[in-house]
Amino acid sequence: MGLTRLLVRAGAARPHVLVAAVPGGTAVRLAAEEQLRRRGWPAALTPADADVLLVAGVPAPGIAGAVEAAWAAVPAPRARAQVTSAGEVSAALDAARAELAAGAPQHLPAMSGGHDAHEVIRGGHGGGMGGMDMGMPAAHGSGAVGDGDTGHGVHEMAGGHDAMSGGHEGHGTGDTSGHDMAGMDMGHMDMDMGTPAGLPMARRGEDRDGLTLDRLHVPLGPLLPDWPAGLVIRLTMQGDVIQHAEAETAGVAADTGSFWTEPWRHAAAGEPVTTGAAVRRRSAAHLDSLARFLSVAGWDSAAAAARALRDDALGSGPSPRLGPAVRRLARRVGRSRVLAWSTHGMGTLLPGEAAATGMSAAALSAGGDVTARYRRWCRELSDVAAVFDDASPLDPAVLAPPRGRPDGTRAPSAVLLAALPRLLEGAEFAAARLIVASLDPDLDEVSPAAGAGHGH
Amino acid sequence: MVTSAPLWSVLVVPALLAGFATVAVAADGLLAARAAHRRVSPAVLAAPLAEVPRLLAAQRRVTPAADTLLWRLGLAAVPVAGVLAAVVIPFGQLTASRMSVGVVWFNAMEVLTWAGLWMAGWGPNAVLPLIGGYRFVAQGLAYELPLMFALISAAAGAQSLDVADIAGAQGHLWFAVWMPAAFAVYLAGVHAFSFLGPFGYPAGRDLAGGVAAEVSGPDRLMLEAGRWLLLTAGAGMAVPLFLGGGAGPLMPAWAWSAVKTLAVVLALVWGRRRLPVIRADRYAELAWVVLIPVAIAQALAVALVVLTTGGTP
Amino acid sequence: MLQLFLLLAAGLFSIGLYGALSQQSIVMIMMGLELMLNGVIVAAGAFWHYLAPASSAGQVIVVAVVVAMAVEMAMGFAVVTAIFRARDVDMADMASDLKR
Amino acid sequence: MTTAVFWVLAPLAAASGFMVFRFGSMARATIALLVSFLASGGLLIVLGLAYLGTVVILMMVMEMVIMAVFMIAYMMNPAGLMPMAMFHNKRASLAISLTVFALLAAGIFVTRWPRRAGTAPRDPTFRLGEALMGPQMLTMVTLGVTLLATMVGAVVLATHRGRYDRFGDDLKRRPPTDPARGGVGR
Repeated sequence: MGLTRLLVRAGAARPHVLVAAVPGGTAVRLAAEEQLRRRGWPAALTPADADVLLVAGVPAPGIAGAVEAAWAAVPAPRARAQVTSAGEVSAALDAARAELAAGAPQHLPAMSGGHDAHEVIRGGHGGGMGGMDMGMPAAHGSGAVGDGDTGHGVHEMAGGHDAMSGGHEGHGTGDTSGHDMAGMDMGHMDMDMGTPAGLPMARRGEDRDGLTLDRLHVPLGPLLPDWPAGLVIRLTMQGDVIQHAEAETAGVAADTGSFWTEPWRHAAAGEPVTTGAAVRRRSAAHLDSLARFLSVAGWDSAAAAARALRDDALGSGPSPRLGPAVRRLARRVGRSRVLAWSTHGMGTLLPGEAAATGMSAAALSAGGDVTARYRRWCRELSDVAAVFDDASPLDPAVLAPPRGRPDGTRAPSAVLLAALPRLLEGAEFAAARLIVASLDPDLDEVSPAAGAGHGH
Repeated sequence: MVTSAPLWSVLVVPALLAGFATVAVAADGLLAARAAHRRVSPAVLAAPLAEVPRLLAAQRRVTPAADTLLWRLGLAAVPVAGVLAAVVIPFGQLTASRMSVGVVWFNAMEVLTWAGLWMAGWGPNAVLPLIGGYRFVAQGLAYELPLMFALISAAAGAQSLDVADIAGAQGHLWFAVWMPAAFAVYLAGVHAFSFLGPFGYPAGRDLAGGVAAEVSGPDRLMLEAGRWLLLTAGAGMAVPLFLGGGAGPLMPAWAWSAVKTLAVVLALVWGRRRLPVIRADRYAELAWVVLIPVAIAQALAVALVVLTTGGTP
Repeated sequence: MLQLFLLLAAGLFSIGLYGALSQQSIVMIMMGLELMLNGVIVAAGAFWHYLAPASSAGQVIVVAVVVAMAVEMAMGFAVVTAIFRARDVDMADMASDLKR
Repeated sequence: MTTAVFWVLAPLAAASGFMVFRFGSMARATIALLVSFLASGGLLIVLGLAYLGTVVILMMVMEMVIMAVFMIAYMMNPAGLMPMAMFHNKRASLAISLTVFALLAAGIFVTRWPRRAGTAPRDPTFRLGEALMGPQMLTMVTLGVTLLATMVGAVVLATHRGRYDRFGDDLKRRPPTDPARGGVGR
């Protein structure tokens, strides 16, 4: 026992933190990411890799289930922190580390009402936990598909969705990617139709290779790393090719207002806002989008540099070195041949097509393929890198918010969200992640009613 | 003359490999800190080592309807493959096991990761690891053949499959110098079979860690350590294959082996941060249409040189 | 010792034969065939070592068998893919009209 | 040494070979077959055929992983999560294979095996290469052509898209319509 305590204490020196960003929590997320960077604590990608779950923002009912599911999947020893304002992040991280090092008794995660489906799994799979008394009753319930699976906490589709209940689409289909039995002659087979371990079997459908393979129903989000907070995309996949996609929002509170468009809102309300402040905010937004995109593209060092510059841009005080550094990064990323080669021709949004479907300004600026979109961020970063400390008052007619001006009553992110599903269909999983990251809708701009988009 | 060390030296191999891997991880942490604009201090170098107690103390992940047997088997196969591959690498004048077909053995052990990662992806019964496991198979189909031809080039240059003979055949000219294409393909292959850097596709961030997405505790330690052991084994093998083995002036052979291995390890660690991930869907065509012909041409050139001159050019 | 190796080879061959005869799925039948060839490999190696090490015939047999396995698998999966795409079956019984 | 290794690897090879047809999960069945091959590869190495043994290991790992991919794509119930068995004429197969085994075993023990002729060469790998490039050249050529024919034939059988699907009826469409782009801009 003494050895375990020693290991726990040594391991707590540098805990891995999973930042669960919920809608409205952008400022907290940014503060948390900055703190982690400065402390050198790794950001966990999945609950399985985390020691600390840091919930950035107040989870609305629509996303609370996902957060609970992620927490249930964090292996002990673990600590949880709920942070609602950027200033509290540092103290919360310290407290979490102290809790880890002390090896405090693990509190059990509350089972929320929507998780009854897990009981089925436990019934069928109880033996699997034999001998492992770790205080994680639902450990195998939901986090099994990383954060992706935690989407089910948001939409319990009991019975209504393709004969698959929400939570287990990931598991059931992930493993049983063989055939569905329906419609096959099996008179001479000795078998017992049932649902293995309480999980539904996959169903088949047409696919691009003419092989009618199984369809998997995979919810992506809302808590994936480098993923827009609150976005849920329900995928129907065959292999890793997406056949159908539906975008939804989870836990988006009514009109909290986006962190990224704050200077423009203040200016519209008549408060004094300098051009420099707005430029910094917009550049930080682009750097944040770029960092997430580069992370998804697997270019960790460039992503880390973009995050560091983003934190600098959000800081206060004059910063003569920031402009050149931003320009250098933009040039390095924009000119990378390998990155352009690997994203070329992906998720192409034709300007004409965009206009025909009633999207104007915002969609036009998001036109082209993935390469064109990240290069546009790089270009816009370079263009304004000289005026970070401009003290003249902001003129919204000259400087647009990061994701463009509202298109009538629709926020630019709503337009991006509506364009998403169509771009995803036919893409492979990796391409889909890149497409989402290259559009990077900010759901805080989107009011819940106008959120969803469908594609066929 | 390289000789087989006594049997106990098989125990030294993992220790030596782990030592070099630790240096690699520390160097990687250093570069990561620099990329994140963080001050570099001794603590940064030691930080990756804190992962060991952290992971040893953490709980193991259990998922519903998992194939636990294959899952654990696959995770264990990764470090085991690294150590077994390293058994035939001569270090200075000694090698743990001098096999007459050392090059083929190295290749076979490195290929064990195919089975290992596929099982590690299949086991947890979850979507993201499953995609990760399949990604490694796709990547393997792309990188493996060019890598084999690179190994064949070195073996053909020395007219032997014995690693020590290959090192000895580079008396006055390193193979890296007159087989540059094979050397480059080999180094890319090392990144690929240790699924790090530009070939980190199976464990990509877009999959939230891919094959590692559901792995925690000691299992995760095995998987993470395994990748770095594989990288180190690949770097160690590059020394006798392409860089003249332990040959060098002034210092003893073991010191030259250590210096060269360290140099290759650091070059690989540095190189892994230079590029974004190269997805298998793009890389496969590049590998089959460009790299395999290049690697075959390299092997052919080596064969012609050996036929006409009877050795190095 | 030769007899023991040959006994193992016979065992592997028979298990493979049982699988190839009793399984319904084409891919499982292929696994049975592979197992039979595995027995042949073991037997060829044992013959080489215990009877005629000076000759290289035993080794050449192993090479030929390994190639045969690769060919069998490649063609097998190509056929399964083609049948599966055309008629959506992977069962030997269901493809029995191929006999005609 | 040989005896000790034999008694470890031989039961492993036979048992895992048997488990291939006992496991419900296709993944496990394939891996069991792989274990059987790894054990035979080990036995070959012990018999002095280091090259062939290692090649068997190398090839079978790759082949079995690819096999697993196809098994899972085309089999129903690949994870074996539902109890089912897919046999036909089980009894007859069992009888036939047991008879074959009995005959083979009888033959093995009845035959008077000749004495060992000659000694093993110092480097069997080298001798194999010499044989394949010399007296057995015809074998090598045949195997090579067979492999080439297999590659072409297997691709033709397995693909359902020809060049007219890719390049259009006049074969002039550039770039071709493919479901996914490749890496060299074609």
